[in-house]
Amino acid sequence: MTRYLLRRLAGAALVLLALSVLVYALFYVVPGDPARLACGERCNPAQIAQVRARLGLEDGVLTQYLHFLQGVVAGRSHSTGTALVPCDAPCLGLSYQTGQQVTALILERLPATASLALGALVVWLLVGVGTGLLSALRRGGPTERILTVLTLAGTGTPVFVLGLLLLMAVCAHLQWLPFPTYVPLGEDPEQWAWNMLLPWLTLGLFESAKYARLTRSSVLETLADDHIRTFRAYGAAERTLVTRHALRGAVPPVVAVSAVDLGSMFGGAVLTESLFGIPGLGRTLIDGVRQVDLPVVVGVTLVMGAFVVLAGVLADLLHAAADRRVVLT
Amino acid sequence: MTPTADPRTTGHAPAGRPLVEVRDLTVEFDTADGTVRAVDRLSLTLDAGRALALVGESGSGKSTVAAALLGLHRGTGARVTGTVLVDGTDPAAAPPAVLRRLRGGLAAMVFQDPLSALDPYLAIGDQIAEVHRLHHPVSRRAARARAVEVLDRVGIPDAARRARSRPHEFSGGMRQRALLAMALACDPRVVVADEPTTALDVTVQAQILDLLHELRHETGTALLLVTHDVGVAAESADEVLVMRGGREVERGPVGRVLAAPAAPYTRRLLDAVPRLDGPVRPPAPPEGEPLLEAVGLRKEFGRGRSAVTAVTDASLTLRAGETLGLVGESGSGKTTLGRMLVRLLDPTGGELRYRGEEIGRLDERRLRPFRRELQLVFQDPASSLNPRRTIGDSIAEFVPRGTGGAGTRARVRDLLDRVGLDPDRLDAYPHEFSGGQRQRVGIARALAAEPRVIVCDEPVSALDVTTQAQVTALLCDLQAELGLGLVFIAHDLAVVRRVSDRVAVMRAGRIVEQGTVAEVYDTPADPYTRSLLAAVPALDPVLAAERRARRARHPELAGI
Amino acid sequence: MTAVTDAPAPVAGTPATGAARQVWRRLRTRPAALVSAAVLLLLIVLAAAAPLLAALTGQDPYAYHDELVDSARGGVPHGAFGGASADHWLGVEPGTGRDLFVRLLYGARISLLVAVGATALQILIGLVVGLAAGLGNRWVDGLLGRVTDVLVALPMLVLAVALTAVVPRDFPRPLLLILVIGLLGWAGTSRIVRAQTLVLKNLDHVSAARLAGSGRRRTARRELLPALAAPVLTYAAILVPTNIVVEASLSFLGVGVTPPTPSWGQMLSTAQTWFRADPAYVLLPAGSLFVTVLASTVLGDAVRTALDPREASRLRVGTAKETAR
Amino acid sequence: MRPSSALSRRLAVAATGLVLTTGVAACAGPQGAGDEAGSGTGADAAPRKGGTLTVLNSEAQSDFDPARLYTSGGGNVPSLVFRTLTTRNREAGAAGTEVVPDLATDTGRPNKDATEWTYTLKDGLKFEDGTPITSADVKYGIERSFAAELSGGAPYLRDWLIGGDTYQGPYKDPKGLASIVTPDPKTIVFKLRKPEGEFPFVATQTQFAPVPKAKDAGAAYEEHPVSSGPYKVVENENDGERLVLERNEHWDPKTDDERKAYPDRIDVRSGLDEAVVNQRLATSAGADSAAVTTDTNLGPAELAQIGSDKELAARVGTGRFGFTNYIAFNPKVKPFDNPKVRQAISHAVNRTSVVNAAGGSALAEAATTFLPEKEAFGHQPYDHFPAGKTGDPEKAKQLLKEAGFPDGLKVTLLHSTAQNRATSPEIATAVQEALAKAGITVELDGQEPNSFNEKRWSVKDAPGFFLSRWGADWPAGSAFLAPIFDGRQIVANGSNYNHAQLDDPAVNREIDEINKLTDLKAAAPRWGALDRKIGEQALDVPLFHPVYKRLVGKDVKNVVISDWTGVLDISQVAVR
Repeated sequence: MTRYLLRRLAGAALVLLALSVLVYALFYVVPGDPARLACGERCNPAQIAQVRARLGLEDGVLTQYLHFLQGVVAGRSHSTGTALVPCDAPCLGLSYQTGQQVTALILERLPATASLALGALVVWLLVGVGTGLLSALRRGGPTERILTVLTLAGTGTPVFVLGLLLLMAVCAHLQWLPFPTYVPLGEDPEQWAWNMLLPWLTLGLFESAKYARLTRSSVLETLADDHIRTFRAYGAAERTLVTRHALRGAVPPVVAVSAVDLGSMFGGAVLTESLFGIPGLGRTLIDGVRQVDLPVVVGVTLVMGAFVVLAGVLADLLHAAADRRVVLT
Repeated sequence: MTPTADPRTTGHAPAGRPLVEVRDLTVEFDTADGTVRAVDRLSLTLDAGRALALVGESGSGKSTVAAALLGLHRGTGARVTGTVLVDGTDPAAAPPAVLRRLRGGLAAMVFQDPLSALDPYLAIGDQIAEVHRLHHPVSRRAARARAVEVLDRVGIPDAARRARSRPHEFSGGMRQRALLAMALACDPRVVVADEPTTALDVTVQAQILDLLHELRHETGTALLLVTHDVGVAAESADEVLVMRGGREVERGPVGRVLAAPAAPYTRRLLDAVPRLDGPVRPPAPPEGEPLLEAVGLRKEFGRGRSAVTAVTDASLTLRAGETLGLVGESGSGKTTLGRMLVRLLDPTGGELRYRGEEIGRLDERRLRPFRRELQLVFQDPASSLNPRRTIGDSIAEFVPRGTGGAGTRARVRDLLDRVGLDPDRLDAYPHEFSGGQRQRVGIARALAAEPRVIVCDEPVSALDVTTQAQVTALLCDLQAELGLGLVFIAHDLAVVRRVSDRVAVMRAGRIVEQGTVAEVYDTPADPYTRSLLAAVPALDPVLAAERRARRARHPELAGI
Repeated sequence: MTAVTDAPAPVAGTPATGAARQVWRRLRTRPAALVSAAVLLLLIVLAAAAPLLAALTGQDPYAYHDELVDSARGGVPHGAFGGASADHWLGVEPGTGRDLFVRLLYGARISLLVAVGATALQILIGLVVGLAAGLGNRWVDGLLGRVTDVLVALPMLVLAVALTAVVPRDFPRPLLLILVIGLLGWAGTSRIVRAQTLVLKNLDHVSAARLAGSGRRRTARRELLPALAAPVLTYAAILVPTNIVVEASLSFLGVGVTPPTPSWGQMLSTAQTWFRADPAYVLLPAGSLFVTVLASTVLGDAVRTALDPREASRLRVGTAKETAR
Repeated sequence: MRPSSALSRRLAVAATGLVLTTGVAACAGPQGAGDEAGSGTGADAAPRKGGTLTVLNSEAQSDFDPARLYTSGGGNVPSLVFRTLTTRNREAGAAGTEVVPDLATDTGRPNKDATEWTYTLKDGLKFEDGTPITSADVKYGIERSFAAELSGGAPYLRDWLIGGDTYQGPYKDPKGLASIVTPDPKTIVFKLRKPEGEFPFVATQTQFAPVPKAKDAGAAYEEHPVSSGPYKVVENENDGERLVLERNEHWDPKTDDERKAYPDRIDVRSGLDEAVVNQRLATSAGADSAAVTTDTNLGPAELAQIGSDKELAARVGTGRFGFTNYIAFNPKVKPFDNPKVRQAISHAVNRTSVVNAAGGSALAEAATTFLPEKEAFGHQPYDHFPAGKTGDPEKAKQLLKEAGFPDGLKVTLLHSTAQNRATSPEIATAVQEALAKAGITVELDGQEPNSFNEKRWSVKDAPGFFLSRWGADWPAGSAFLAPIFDGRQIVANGSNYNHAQLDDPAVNREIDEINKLTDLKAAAPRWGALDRKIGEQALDVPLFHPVYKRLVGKDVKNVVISDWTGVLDISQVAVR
């Protein structure tokens, strides 16, 4: 188990290393001069050169990258003009544009993304899994047909379309909810929840379609399994078969896929965040890309990648926990 | 064992009426290819405490009958007509509550594959407790105690602790015991066992059959045993009903039917069953040249600490015109050894010589000249042929090049004819053939390469017994005719005995005994060989009882 | 030889000849699948005939109609339903007065072209990588596995945004979109192909091919590729709607085709501010996208179920990676 | 050239091209009917002190350092904290374009040729900690802005002060800048390289705010800049995303005629989506009823909604900032070297389509002159190459024929992909469509905002034909014409704004002459005449001047919108 974890984590580190190299290489060819952008408008060449030197852009890409690695592993310090400000490991550098520490920036943006992802998780576990279960229970009947159509409709709707339609219906026509504004949880928990409701619903319902299908097919697959026949042959009622035995078969895939989805959502749901104006990691990254803000892009990409990779490990662990037959090697 | 020995004779069945009564049962399914009549006007009766074996080859409808007893066809779209009464209850018509009482409470089913028949996510004890509570209004705790009790009864050591294990933590035999315990936990009046030992090794099979016998003796439960293996029926049943194509062929006391079969099909069936006392091959031909020699062959899978040794220190010699039988239970390494012999697997160590030349370490390119000389006939005729290619195409690939298109085609037709298939069917696809026919295609394909050595890896174990006999006969004929060296791998000692000149017995990756058929079967030197031989079911119920007694007296023969 | 007495038994695996017929037979009984196929067919015909229909309605997708919008009110179209009229069947675009019906049709061309092209590329790369990983030794498999991991860990939409910025503007945009989506989205395909290859290569008939002395490449071509066709094609059926959404998402983020070329995602992107003032403008591209993705999902599902009912549910899970959220 | 106050943030957004921030339009939006009201709302009741003013913004005040801010007073919120030598006259309309004294007793005393400017500080000026403000603090504040770490300010000090081009700031060069002299704690003198009659305008910029050397923390100073104005920073979270300002007890209203400072507390919340800002202002619920925005304009879709709601329309403030959106030509690139080609394009442009693309007539006014239509700029009307309301393709075709392109022309137009309705695809396609009617096929080259700016600001790589725009750093002709048409302002290695790369000795001479005038009233008409004259060369096609419309909360009073900034002045707003 420990060996497994170590091996997976080493693999994850390798993937992240490759990821950072890739992003550095890619951004090296992206047009746009970060020094000029950071300098502001109407900078003269001398000033741009000074900024370039301060940002360390005069070094070769390799040197820059090694400095970055050094920052991650051992920390480094940056000049503010009057003093050197230490940036402790894992230091992801300073934003070219705002001079803010990227680590701080990420920590600041993470709560918004996390509250979106976790709320959506609740929605898809309730709605998605519930729908899947219900349609498995009522298989062959009209309920299942209606649910199947709804689920397919869900699969067929891009998240931003779903969000727009929800906005139109819930806010504009019915006026049930205010237009969503992100309020940090720490500031006003009640407002936070009300304002996140629509984003949660949007992302959660969008994902629900997938989970409904997953749950339904897992349940049906399990219902076709021999051990269900055993309990049927021993007089168990159909409902017991679904709720006690077949649902259990749906738990490992749902848990595993949820972990993976949650991981990639913790890295930011770009479209949902931008639609609802949630200041999360996804928007931070897109902004970073557009502003040629390499430290931000690399930092956020690494954090996103780490979430995805770790979610993969977590998914395997949860899968193994939910299904004891799975042996981790 | 007699009905009166049953403490619960106050059942619903009126006195004098059988416990299970089936009259004119017909079951039909609709499939994409039309209606299939799986059971055709079958009738049977089973009295309390008695044991009836339904024997038949695949597709005979025997399992369908078993399912009908518990009403398992309800809601599946199958059409069931005729009368079925289990202790007075009609499983096809009973209201759901009554049906649920019948299932498990009156008749408990023991399924074939013990791994898939148990819920993989629940502890075994909980599953048994759950089933127990379905029929007995007791507390959770009491049900769990009962589960431990029955697990202990079926011989699970340390039952209280093992009750918390999940199915995958049990061995195959233990799982089958657990299934029996589940049946036991419900106190049924009849146990319906559907191929309960088919997935098990022969020694484990013997243990389970012994246990079944013991339990029945103790509780007086009736038994309906569904099996394809006449030997199993002989071991366990009082009466036997031979089925074919959904119909009854013959019915009678087991001793009578086995000793003096009335129906021609039963006779053919019995003739086809390989026996340990059946005829052996004529004495081996004079010593031919050594074709294939293995010296200390070894195979490991994986590396480092997770490495698993599948075969170790395997040495054998195969001569032209000779058949070497390789027997062992599942996991003994016989298939791995067989595949190393034809270099489908690379040996980790040891030497492999073909006609004096070392081929164990040749790479794929240098191996190419030898490839066609060493052929393999696979166990599963369904997966060994590419379903997307005609059989003619599959065979032609093995015909040495340079024969020319027309020549190749003629050669393929020739080969098909040689293995007893219609040469005109060379453009047919594998799914258009039966299992036995496909195995013949597999043999034709091996022959097409004009090999000197053929390794047959369980070539008949997926086939029905009558087909088995035909295919083994074909192999023997071909070998004699072509002077091939044949390695015949099987788990069935009787089959190996019938075809081999010499036999090697494998256990846990090692060859534990090697010698002529006479040496190994008549005077086995290794205790493992002895226990294997002791576990083979006999076709004579009297003999079976004797051997059961002997096994009971000498647990070391069974206690593997 | 002795006569063969045992009867043919049903068999696992579907031969090529029977597959098409079998799929058709199963599809025929599913009205939803047939309707979806009809909708898609209609859409393809409409998209292909877009210039013809434009000529028929007398509308140009790029022509401005300043008189049709209310300049004093932010450029909202005059009249109800987004300015729908006999000339402009589905109304006009706010701010420009361009005809929405014709723009929707032209947008369909981009959506379908990019989705199908990207799917083809994903399948191609996925096949090559998956086969190489499945057949190669430990090192090749490990290396390709890590490469796939990196790809999966990459935030695809964001990287696509960066990539489109790198490429010169005169590079044809639809081709660029195909390349970007194709090059970044093959991980799912390669994982499926690898898994299938690992199963297939241990099948007896593949081993048998070695006994005939055929080399690896020949074995891959003759034994593996035909067997991979079914799972890969069914996976492609899932990828097409996914890619339609990805294309729309990229256009939504502003890195799709160059204006004034219409695409659904770009229309939605500009429409999102208008959903109160001019709901028709939002609903048209949203509805088109919805119907297209729904129809191709239903059809893909049906084909997959028809080909292999048991495999269907497992493949679904593999799509999680490409989701654009 | 950088627009003032709130707008600067707005443009920063546009420049960095946050396609995403556009979000969705107002949700539970306004209903009803009505028309656009004037700028001042709630004027009936006299404004009183007290209460909390909430500011809802999309962009965070991430640079809160006087050295790094570009505009006059640093825009709106910073001007509550930073006082400068001079400042904007905080009055509505044209009066608001004047410069007035702030820390200084007057707007500056020039020597004869306007190369030396002297200021005297008022009495009783104090920092938030009670220490008196001296001329050395002003000098130090200016010197810091030369440090590379604190880049971002306007270039005028570097260009105008003697030695400014080489000075590296006080961290590297503690001796300071010799061209700023502080003979005593009250007096400060600036020595310039050449005459600059508009120096008082430059002295409104935040670089002229005093910074106590003892409190300077370099780049970290922005976390808590020391206040010289009516409010001090008590909270600064997430790099300026949440700011709370409270009264600075050491600010003496007697020394400050401009800032009214009615509210007790200013609560700035940014990072909001623009649609959210507008929606919250429209709803005006709770604290939002006392809210304004300093960076978010109403968009066309929102206007379409508001159009029919009297109550809401009354809360819309409308303003015009000195700003021009135009098509730029680079005559160094063929075929734009040919004046007839440039004229043909001028004739062909359909300004109705362009204005619609920019958000309709309520948000944009068609422009035929380069200078904004305001007296302060000395605007003189002209339309040298009339295109009518919807373009004159016939005239254009004829000119093209004369230019040697009888079969039409194929050209590429560079624009940005930002959704700013200024240099964005909507405008570009409107131009493309109009030119097509004149036989000119336009290929669009849409670039991410960064590379777009780099291209158009590059002397070497600038294409021949692109969208551009210009906003005045202060409301006078020089801030508009000098950077765009002065041949000596062509910057080879930095950002060049003289897109036409015009280096006409006559134009250069006239610019120098007007710059010597310290009487701005006299200078204005000469700028207007110069604009009209340059216009004849068809070096650009003016397209439109934007109009800014912003909502305020229900309880907001005393909304003052000057022609300098075009948006409400936060220092005048009252919430009681």
